[in-house]
Amino acid sequence: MKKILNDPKDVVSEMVDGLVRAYPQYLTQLPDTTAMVRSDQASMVGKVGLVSGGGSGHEPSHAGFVGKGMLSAAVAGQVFTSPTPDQIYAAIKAVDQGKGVFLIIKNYSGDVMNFDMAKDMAELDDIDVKSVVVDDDIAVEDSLYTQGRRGVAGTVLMHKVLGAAADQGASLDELDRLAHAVLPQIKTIAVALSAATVPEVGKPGFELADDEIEYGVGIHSEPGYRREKIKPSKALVAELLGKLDESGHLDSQHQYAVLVNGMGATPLMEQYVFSHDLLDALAEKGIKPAFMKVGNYMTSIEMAGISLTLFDLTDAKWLDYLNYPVETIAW
Amino acid sequence: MKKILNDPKDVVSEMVDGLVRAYPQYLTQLPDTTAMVRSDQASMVGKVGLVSGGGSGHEPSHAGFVGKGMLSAAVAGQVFTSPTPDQIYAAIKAVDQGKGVFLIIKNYSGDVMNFDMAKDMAELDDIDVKSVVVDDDIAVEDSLYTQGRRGVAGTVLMHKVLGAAADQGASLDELDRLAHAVLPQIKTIAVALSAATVPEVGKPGFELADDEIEYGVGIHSEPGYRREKIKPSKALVAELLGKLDESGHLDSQHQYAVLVNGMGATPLMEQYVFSHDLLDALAEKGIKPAFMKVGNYMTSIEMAGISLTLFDLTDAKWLDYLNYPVETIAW
Amino acid sequence: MLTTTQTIAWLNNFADKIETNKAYLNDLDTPIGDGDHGSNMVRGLTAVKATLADKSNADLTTVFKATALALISKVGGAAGPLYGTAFLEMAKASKDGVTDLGILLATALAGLKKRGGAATGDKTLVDVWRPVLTAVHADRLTSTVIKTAVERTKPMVAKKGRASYLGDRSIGHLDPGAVSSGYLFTALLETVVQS
Amino acid sequence: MLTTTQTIAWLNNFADKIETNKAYLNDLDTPIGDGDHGSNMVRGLTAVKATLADKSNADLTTVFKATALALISKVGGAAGPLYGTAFLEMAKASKDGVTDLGILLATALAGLKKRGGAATGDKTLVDVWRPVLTAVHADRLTSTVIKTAVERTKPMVAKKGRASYLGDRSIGHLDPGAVSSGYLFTALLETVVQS
Ligand SMILES: Nc1ncnc2c1ncn2[C@@H]1O[C@H](COP(=O)(O)OP(=O)(O)O)[C@@H](O)[C@H]1O
Ligand SMILES: Nc1ncnc2c1ncn2[C@@H]1O[C@H](COP(=O)(O)OP(=O)(O)O)[C@@H](O)[C@H]1O
Ligand SMILES: [Mg+2]
Ligand SMILES: [Mg+2]
Ligand SMILES: [Mg+2]
Ligand SMILES: [Mg+2]
Repeated sequence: MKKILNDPKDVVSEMVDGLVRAYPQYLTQLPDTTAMVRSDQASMVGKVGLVSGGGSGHEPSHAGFVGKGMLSAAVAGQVFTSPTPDQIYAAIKAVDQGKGVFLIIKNYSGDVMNFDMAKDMAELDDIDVKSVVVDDDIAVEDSLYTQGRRGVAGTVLMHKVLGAAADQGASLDELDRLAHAVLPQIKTIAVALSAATVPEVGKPGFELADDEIEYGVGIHSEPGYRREKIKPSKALVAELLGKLDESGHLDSQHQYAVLVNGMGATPLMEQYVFSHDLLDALAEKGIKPAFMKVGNYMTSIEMAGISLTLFDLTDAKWLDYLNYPVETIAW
Repeated sequence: MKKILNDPKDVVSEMVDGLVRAYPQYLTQLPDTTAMVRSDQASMVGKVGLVSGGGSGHEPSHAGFVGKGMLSAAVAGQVFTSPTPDQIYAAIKAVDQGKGVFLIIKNYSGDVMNFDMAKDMAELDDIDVKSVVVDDDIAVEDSLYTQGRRGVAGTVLMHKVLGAAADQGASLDELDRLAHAVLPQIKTIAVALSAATVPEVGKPGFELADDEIEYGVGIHSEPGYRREKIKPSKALVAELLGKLDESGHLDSQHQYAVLVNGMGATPLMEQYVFSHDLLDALAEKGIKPAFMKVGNYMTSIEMAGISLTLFDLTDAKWLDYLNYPVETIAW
Repeated sequence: MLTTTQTIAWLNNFADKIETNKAYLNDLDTPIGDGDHGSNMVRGLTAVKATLADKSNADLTTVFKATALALISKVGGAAGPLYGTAFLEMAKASKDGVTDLGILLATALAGLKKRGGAATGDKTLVDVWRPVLTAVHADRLTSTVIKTAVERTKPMVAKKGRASYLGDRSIGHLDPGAVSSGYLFTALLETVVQS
Repeated sequence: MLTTTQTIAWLNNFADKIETNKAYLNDLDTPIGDGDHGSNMVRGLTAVKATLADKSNADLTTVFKATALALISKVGGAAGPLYGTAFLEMAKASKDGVTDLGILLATALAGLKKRGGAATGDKTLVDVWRPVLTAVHADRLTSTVIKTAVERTKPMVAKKGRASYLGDRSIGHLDPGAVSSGYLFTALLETVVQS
């Protein structure tokens, strides 16, 4: 493991410290926590608070999306480990303006349970709390009997849509309805070229040979659905787009938002080449994205790879939400 | 070499195509070139054009900084290879509004010569062209007899300052004076953990052992001034800041802008930890940055490492320029 | 009747076992999880040890509650709320006057199942808690009971937690949470049941 | 007197040598540059070959100019403007009626030095052009002259181009641009001087 770090145990506290001190105009750290709330207090007055978070290692998620028009607070857990309820609770309390607080949770046992406990704690203070559990990763088949799908890069689009609506004064119930309408329309699938190394673990979550890739990996090095020899970008696009098409027919009559997301170590050069092939493949299906973003938004430390998110804009207002101006570090 | 690409020969044309199609609101590609001009034509009217560029492989530089308030156009060369005069000339012609065009060049033989040839060509069309050659990398000692210092991440700050001034109506001569006043105040130094692989070359520019780092490398895998065992982030900060201090005394009475720049494969996690140590070290010298940014701005494909830029804000207006709002993909 | 002294000895012993096996638990969590179960648990148990240092004169409820809060606020991930809830439930029960180990553990298990939604056979720590509880009720907790329960998670297909993403490929691996619960009950055996 | 036919043969031969040695030139450019000199030159010479395909009836000026424009627009980097300027200067001179090889090369070298600012001994292609020019003027160009000139760049400290960032560490490496210019003049020898 070769990383720019001090003691691996301190990575999260040092990272949060560096982040909030570099960007005091956006973020304020709650004392004795790794919860970061929006510095622009005025922009939150009279509005529903939006809290997201999860394990660290996904930077710029989630603190990079805190700011006017997007999240009110983000809570950073240990690396690849959900934050604890006390920290989430502190964030909820800090952003509540009497209009309630909405939580954006990714579908992992840990995240769901910790956010649920925080919700229980906040409700004892008479703070209204609702939430959505994002589960956009179609690599894992959904089933009533299992944990279900994982929440991955599509979460960033959920932040954006809800952030715009909250900023425009949506109520807690309206946000809840919006979130659950948006939820099934966001789908993501990834391909990895190498795994991430958690600093405290010191070695990669899995090993891929010099010429191997794996489809369907999660953002914590969760294994995917197939391993094979590396292929040209065009073929990777075909595989990932094929999976998305299977999971919900792509329709040239629909409007789509597209997120091409770098997993950490993959340079923009490759992400743009992938986007070129993607746009060609979509064009063949008669689809031209109504909205597109390319870059590192939901990373997995220094994993190499790309995830592809398609968001079916079944409500025209959602496109406005995506284009709504924000003031954040990373959107 | 494991990369998401098709034929390495096509990487630049495919990358540029993916980029401009993903972001049509920002970028328009000039036909048969890899020059990208600002889509928002109206924002350029009556103003001096600002053209930057260089070899590809530094994404989001330079096209990521094209947009209202920043660059008018960016020209992408082959990977790590200056663009050719005809392409630069095409960009100059496309952005000229009768007020002249200012070129931001990084100090490499190739870039300087190709931009000079383009300038010659534009001057035959009676377009006024002036330029600045950015040479912020203090790893290389300056001397009358050599090429001098390289231009690296500090170039992004030069784009920002000149972009803000141009947007506010500065004349070509004013921009020229501003650029040359800013130039000596921007200083950068880097540390690498691994080298970049140029797709057409297929292997890294240099090899570092699993526990080795190199100080002072350039953005094209140019070798640095010392190789040694990896050290904690705190020690890396001490080394780099020490070099910057040597090259121009850091003064607690001055205002500084700071850019912590990821070289490509180094995750934000490490960049934030580095920032934490940096802010501590600066605080010990009585310095609190007036402006700071952390992220991948001037990369070297998938090189791992960080560069540190300090910009001595000897004129208070420069801070306003840095904070001036822009509409770009990557600032 | 469970006493404060016993409980503190139990938890300190548990903490030692977790510390000793940190790397092993991380390793177990690598093929079917995210490789952090050992690190997570160590973080929590270090805090538990610290908070218990001055609790030798406290009542059982205080001990359980302090343990729960330390776990909840330090472990994170899935294990934090699960172990935390278990001890929080025991704190609540002891506050209501319960001191019987069997009843305490039964309350804990109920809370744990509610929190995580896991049933028996889902390849989670529930698969250790369930048989251990039965043995405690029958006054027959032995290290064999614990080991067998832990081992039985190996052939199971995970239905909850990160391992569930693997489907059938989770077969053939011990569940890390089951192993850490194994240490919890081995510690119980060494400090409470056998004494 | 240099003819169109000779010049096209010269440049095609040069293109072949560059193609054959692409990897070698990249390798030379790796320790003291950025590893692309071979790729850059191949891109340019492929374009030169293509543009010369229909120039057999053109005049010398047209041949030089087409070569210059192909090099300028395709090579990029440092080599593009340098080689491009050299051929552009030869185009200008031939337009003024010059057909003498020695004078043409002298004009080219002057342009090349002006463009890049390199002096003799700076470890650039100038260090091959200079002695070759002297030999051409004395009617004594041999492969030994070329090889010696190329080899002499090895002990030099680079003062221009990327290799200059290395200072003393550039010692012991051939200059890639000197090597590619070596091919240019070997091709000249094979097609023009010896014929
Ligand atoms: N829903 C659940 N119900 C019961 N136990 C669970 C559940 N999800 C996970 N677990 C347990 O938690 C363990 C993993 O804990 P840990 O690695 O610390 O958390 P995380 O999975 O968040 O990294 C699993 O081995 C399993 O025993
Ligand atoms: N200023 C200069 N004057 C003369 N020759 C130069 C100069 N700079 C570079 N060169 C030549 O160019 C060669 C490198 O060309 P190339 O690798 O294609 O360009 P780049 O350095 O831009 O990657 C060097 O080996 C050297 O001979
Ligand atoms: Mg975890
Ligand atoms: Mg080059
Ligand atoms: Mg785990
Ligand atoms: Mg080169």
